[in-house]
Amino acid sequence: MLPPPEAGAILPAMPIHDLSLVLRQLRHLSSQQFILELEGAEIAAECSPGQFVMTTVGGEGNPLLRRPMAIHRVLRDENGHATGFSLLVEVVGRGTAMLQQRQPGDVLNVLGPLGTSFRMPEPGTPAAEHLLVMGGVGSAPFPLLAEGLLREGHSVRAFIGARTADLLLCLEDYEDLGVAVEISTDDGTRGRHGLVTEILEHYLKEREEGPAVLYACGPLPMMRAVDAVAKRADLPLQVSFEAPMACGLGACLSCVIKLRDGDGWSYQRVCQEGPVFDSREVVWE
Amino acid sequence: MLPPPEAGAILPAMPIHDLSLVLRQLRHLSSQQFILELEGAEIAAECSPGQFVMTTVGGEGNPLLRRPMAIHRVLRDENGHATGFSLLVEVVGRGTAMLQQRQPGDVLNVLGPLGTSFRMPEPGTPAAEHLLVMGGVGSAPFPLLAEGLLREGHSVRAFIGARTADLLLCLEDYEDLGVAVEISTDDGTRGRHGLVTEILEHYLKEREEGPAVLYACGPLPMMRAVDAVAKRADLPLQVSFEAPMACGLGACLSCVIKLRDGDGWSYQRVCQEGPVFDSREVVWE
Amino acid sequence: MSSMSKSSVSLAVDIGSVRLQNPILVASGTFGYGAEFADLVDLGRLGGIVVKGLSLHVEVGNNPPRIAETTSGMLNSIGLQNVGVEVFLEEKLPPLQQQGVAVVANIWGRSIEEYVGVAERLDGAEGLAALELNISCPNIKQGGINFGKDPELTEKVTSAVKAASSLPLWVKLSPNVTEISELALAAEAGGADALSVINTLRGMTVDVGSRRPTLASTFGGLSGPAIFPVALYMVHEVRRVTSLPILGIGGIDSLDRVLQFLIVGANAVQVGTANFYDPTLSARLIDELAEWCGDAGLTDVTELIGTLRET
Amino acid sequence: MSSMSKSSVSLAVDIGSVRLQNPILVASGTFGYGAEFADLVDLGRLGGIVVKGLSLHVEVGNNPPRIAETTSGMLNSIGLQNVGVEVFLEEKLPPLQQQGVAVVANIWGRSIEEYVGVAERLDGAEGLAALELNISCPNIKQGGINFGKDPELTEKVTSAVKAASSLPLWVKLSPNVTEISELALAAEAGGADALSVINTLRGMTVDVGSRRPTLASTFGGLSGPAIFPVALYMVHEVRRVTSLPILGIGGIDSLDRVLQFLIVGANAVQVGTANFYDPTLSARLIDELAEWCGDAGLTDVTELIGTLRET
Ligand SMILES: Cc1cc2nc3c(=O)[nH]c(=O)nc-3n(C[C@H](O)[C@H](O)[C@H](O)COP(=O)(O)OP(=O)(O)OC[C@H]3O[C@@H](n4cnc5c(N)ncnc54)[C@H](O)[C@@H]3O)c2cc1C
Ligand SMILES: Cc1cc2nc3c(=O)[nH]c(=O)nc-3n(C[C@H](O)[C@H](O)[C@H](O)COP(=O)(O)OP(=O)(O)OC[C@H]3O[C@@H](n4cnc5c(N)ncnc54)[C@H](O)[C@@H]3O)c2cc1C
Ligand SMILES: Cc1cc2nc3c(=O)[nH]c(=O)nc-3n(C[C@H](O)[C@H](O)[C@H](O)COP(=O)(O)O)c2cc1C
Ligand SMILES: Cc1cc2nc3c(=O)[nH]c(=O)nc-3n(C[C@H](O)[C@H](O)[C@H](O)COP(=O)(O)O)c2cc1C
Ligand code: FES
Ligand code: FES
Repeated sequence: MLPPPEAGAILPAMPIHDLSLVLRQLRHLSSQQFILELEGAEIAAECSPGQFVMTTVGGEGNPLLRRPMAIHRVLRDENGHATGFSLLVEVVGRGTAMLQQRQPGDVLNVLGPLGTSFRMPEPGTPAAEHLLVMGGVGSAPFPLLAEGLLREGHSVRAFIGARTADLLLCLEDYEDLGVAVEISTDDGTRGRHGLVTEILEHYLKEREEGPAVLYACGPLPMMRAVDAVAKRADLPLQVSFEAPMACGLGACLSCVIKLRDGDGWSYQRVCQEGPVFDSREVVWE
Repeated sequence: MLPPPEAGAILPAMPIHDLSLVLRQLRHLSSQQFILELEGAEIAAECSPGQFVMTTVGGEGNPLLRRPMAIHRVLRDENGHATGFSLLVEVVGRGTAMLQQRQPGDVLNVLGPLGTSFRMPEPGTPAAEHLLVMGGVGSAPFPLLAEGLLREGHSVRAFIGARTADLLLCLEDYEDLGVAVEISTDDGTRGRHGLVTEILEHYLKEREEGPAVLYACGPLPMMRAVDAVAKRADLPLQVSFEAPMACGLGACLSCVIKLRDGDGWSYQRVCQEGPVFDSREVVWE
Repeated sequence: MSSMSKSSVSLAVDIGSVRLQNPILVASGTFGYGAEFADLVDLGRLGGIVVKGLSLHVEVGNNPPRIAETTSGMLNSIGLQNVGVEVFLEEKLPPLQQQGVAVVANIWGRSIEEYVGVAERLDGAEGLAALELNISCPNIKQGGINFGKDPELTEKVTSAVKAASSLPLWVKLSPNVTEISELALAAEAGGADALSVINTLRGMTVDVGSRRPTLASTFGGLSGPAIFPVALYMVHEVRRVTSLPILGIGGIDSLDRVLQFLIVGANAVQVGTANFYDPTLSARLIDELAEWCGDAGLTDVTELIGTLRET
Repeated sequence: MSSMSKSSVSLAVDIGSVRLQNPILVASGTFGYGAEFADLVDLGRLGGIVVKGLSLHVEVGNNPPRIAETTSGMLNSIGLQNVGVEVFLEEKLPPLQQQGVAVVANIWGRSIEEYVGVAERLDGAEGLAALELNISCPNIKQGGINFGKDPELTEKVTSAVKAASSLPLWVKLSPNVTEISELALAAEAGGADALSVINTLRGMTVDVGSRRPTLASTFGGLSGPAIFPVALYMVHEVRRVTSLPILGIGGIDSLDRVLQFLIVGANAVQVGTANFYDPTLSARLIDELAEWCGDAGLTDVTELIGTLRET
């Protein structure tokens, strides 16, 4: 079992870099989803699963602010050295639409690695099943987490939800890694017809006894539902949050969510105390 | 001789188009000067020498305003049909620097043709020598004028000034057209060491008697000096002006210069009553 | 997608007694006298054209340079150059009348008498839908205080013009004030039939090379996309205190911003600076608005006005 | 090109009795308590750090969403969330003191008593260079009137804080007023040692999909490059009426804008919103300023201040 993280505890973080990074490749996954592969060995070598970057999207100061994006995978050369990293992006507005227009060779200004990471089991912790639950582009941080968990010898299973089969993300990543995958789609075009929480609950009922750890990232209603499942099953859950961000550095206080604080609550920063939180610390409203 | 144009007279203009035009080619002439070749048959077919366009420079509404650029040449296919036109641009600030970064295939929004044109001699006017005097990027509108004058059987001579030999513009154009060229550079690296007005004056002294018409475009001090020369030689002069412009359409009243008006003067729009003015109408201050 | 065809959506709005065929107008000083855009825009389709500010006599205007570009905006200090009300009536108005578009005469003066003079001269002119009072002008009779900054002066000039003309009177408020709602109420007390919100924000820039103001007249009015959030806020403030029709103005560059103005409570909008860099925008907005309303299941654009959900 | 090496240019400026090693500070609320930028910026090189606005007690702040992007700007309604003056003194100030950078404590309150309370608590704190009074706050004891909109309240809160603290007092003016010069004079009358010009412009935006304000608290403060021309104008206005030192704030995104502020008469500047999207800008500006001065043949940056050529 994970030791319960202190609310607001900041892990001893690697230094933050502000780099001009060359875009190596842009791969379109669907009309709305794509993967950006960036240079940036420093960020790649020092980041941990769950961390994010703030990136410009192109366009001469318009939009003004950088966009937060989870680190999706670390890119390595033949010798296994980290040489860059990828982002998995869904177009939801102007900035992400501009990112989609970038060309290999374009330069993005990238700040990172930022925020807290998923807390990995302490070395020597008894083996547990690690269940990654993701909806939509919430999939982005999980391949890196799966890789880390597998490297430490843990068993990993991914629960992936999407609106429709074409929008299912990261299937290739999990195939590469040899991670078992459970799928649901809202329209039944692939896997179970329904919500990702339903396949999760179903799995939890059927599985053998034994320790398990949950991780979730996706739309708020989905994360709320996973929290309820985790509480019913009395399993620890780490959730990765999103919020509008101006700085990503903890300075502007724009990205807050409510966390338990003593008998009450306080606003804590998703970019600094998060984006990964212990679900029991979150005030789910 | 040209009939003296009425002050503020607007020639019966061709309709103005607002077009999204594909950039065919960008040719760098020096580190600071380049030629843009654009699609745009409508504008190419209907424009007259001296007219200009207002063009976006790329960059998602930043800068906000379009930039005025003289039409440099009309591009024609094998059959002589106008298929596009070129602009001759010098980098002086942010917008022109952004234009310099454009790539073939990029799209610019272009409004035109705009403004008054150089007034061509009435058909049947006795032959005169047409002397085109240009400094720096003020060269831009003259190849089109030279072409028009030659087509009507007039004799044309170009007086070209620049800071240094590398920045001399349009020499190729005049070679193609078979126009005689007189050159001056501020640093003496080519042609006469000195100002373009000096070679003009020298030429006017040496030439045989007979009608001549002057045209000038360039920095204000140069145009003022050409005006003085024209007045001394009692020759008609048409000048093409520049001014900061927001609309290019005559609506914003930002681009005014002082023109004689009765006994006094009034502000007239460079984009509408100009950019080409009879130098005798201009209040030179 | 769309259940409603755009032609079945009614875009007409009433600004007091003035019915406009749609809520997309063009703002004073940014569309000349209309003719300048005739090649590009079917003038007869616009909700209305507010012409460049008119004064009693020809006005020469400020020295150039008169504009400076700023980030997502521009400064202007045209100095209200215009042909004067006589030339307007003789030369500029007749071609517009033929287009059948609602023409609004923006007027200004340096004293209440001058305002009244223009208004009287325009009274009864055929084809004028309304007067719009530009009160962002210094009153030379009262130490140069800006009419639009002082509630008392605002009320006075409004009621004087109201008395001098039978045309509906729109008063255009300046944003350079502590409480725009006070000025709105003053204009209402003076008899305004509608409020145009906002005129430009005061600003300046400097040319570092010469260490001179970029504008010959040092200061200018800031307009363009940069000022939109301020304009929207001011429309909201004015809507809180009055039920007069409001014309939302400031930084419109897209349908989204038109919709924001209407939702906050503007009854119509005026497109300004965008006419310079995107001259066909106003016409496109009319189509886009009809389509959006259709897609949203509205049969009448007025169903949208003032529907802001606040908690 | 450069006749002067940049190291021979003096960048130091005096803000009253406070000597700053250079005129590039970072603005309150945009740089946290400094530590947030320690990986990216050598804090010890900055002209000064103005920390996030401090209140007597911990402040929870407004509901999210707290920011909205606008064209070349952003709206914020953080609601002045902060750790409170005690935690600041215990946890946030000590690491900054070690950096040897001038720390300015931005303070606010909901009543004059609260302002005085914070000021007293900070009095004598080691490593504080000055207090900066954020007066863009509603006075709950006086019907919610904003301190910064009323000259009388501005003077009162200034003189009360001045009496309560031995630290130099900078008063930060709100731009949402009819005549900023009146507020500047009121702050001067209250004993201000310097004026920070400007805080954010009031604005709002609407999410058309939900028809709700984008910000949970409806309104917010507009900042960023969009507001620069307004800020520069206001510095010019304030400089006309007072010889107090001025800190120019608003829309700085480049050296050119720093120079414009100094030329118009600001003695130093504060970089705000740009810290969010270009976190190393402040440090780069120091180098660029030194280089520019060298190239321009200046040995001292103060030779530039207030050198606007007006005609
Ligand atoms: C820590 C973190 C990691 C993220 N990782 C990824 C990722 O790996 N891949 C990915 O595609 N997206 C990710 N996001 C979300 C991404 O940042 C937003 O989708 C993006 O900023 C939207 O920019 P836009 O200009 O396209 O949309 P806008 O035009 O700015 O807004 C469009 C819509 O998206 C909403 N929105 C804007 N910003 C955010 C935000 N930060 N979080 C949630 N909703 C927002 C707006 O409210 C609006 O409804 C992450 C967000 C955070 C905070
Ligand atoms: C009718 C007309 C025809 C023109 N034709 C050409 C042409 O064929 N080729 C060409 O290279 N340039 C031409 N110009 C000038 C060109 O429009 C400007 O150089 C350009 O707009 C500058 O944009 P920028 O963003 O690079 O400079 P900015 O950053 O906007 O300004 C840089 C400097 O240029 C000055 N400037 C800006 N706009 C103008 C302007 N419109 N006229 C004069 N100075 C200005 C500014 O005051 C400033 O000092 C023409 C201008 C006009 C009015
Ligand atoms: C160049 C220019 C000239 C203007 N002239 C006038 C005018 O004569 N009378 C007036 O009331 N407003 C005038 N305005 C203000 C506009 O009508 C409008 O209120 C303002 O520009 C804000 O809208 P925008 O941001 O869409 O431009 C002018 C604006 C500009 C940019
Ligand atoms: C997110 C945010 C928080 C701010 N918090 C404060 C504050 O606590 N106290 C204050 O006086 N000003 C605050 N400001 C205003 C800035 O200090 C500055 O005056 C304003 O943003 C204008 O400068 P800019 O355009 O460079 O950002 C804040 C601004 C932003 C954007
Ligand atoms: S994004 Fe600025 S504090 Fe989190
Ligand atoms: S540029 Fe607008 S009137 Fe000439």
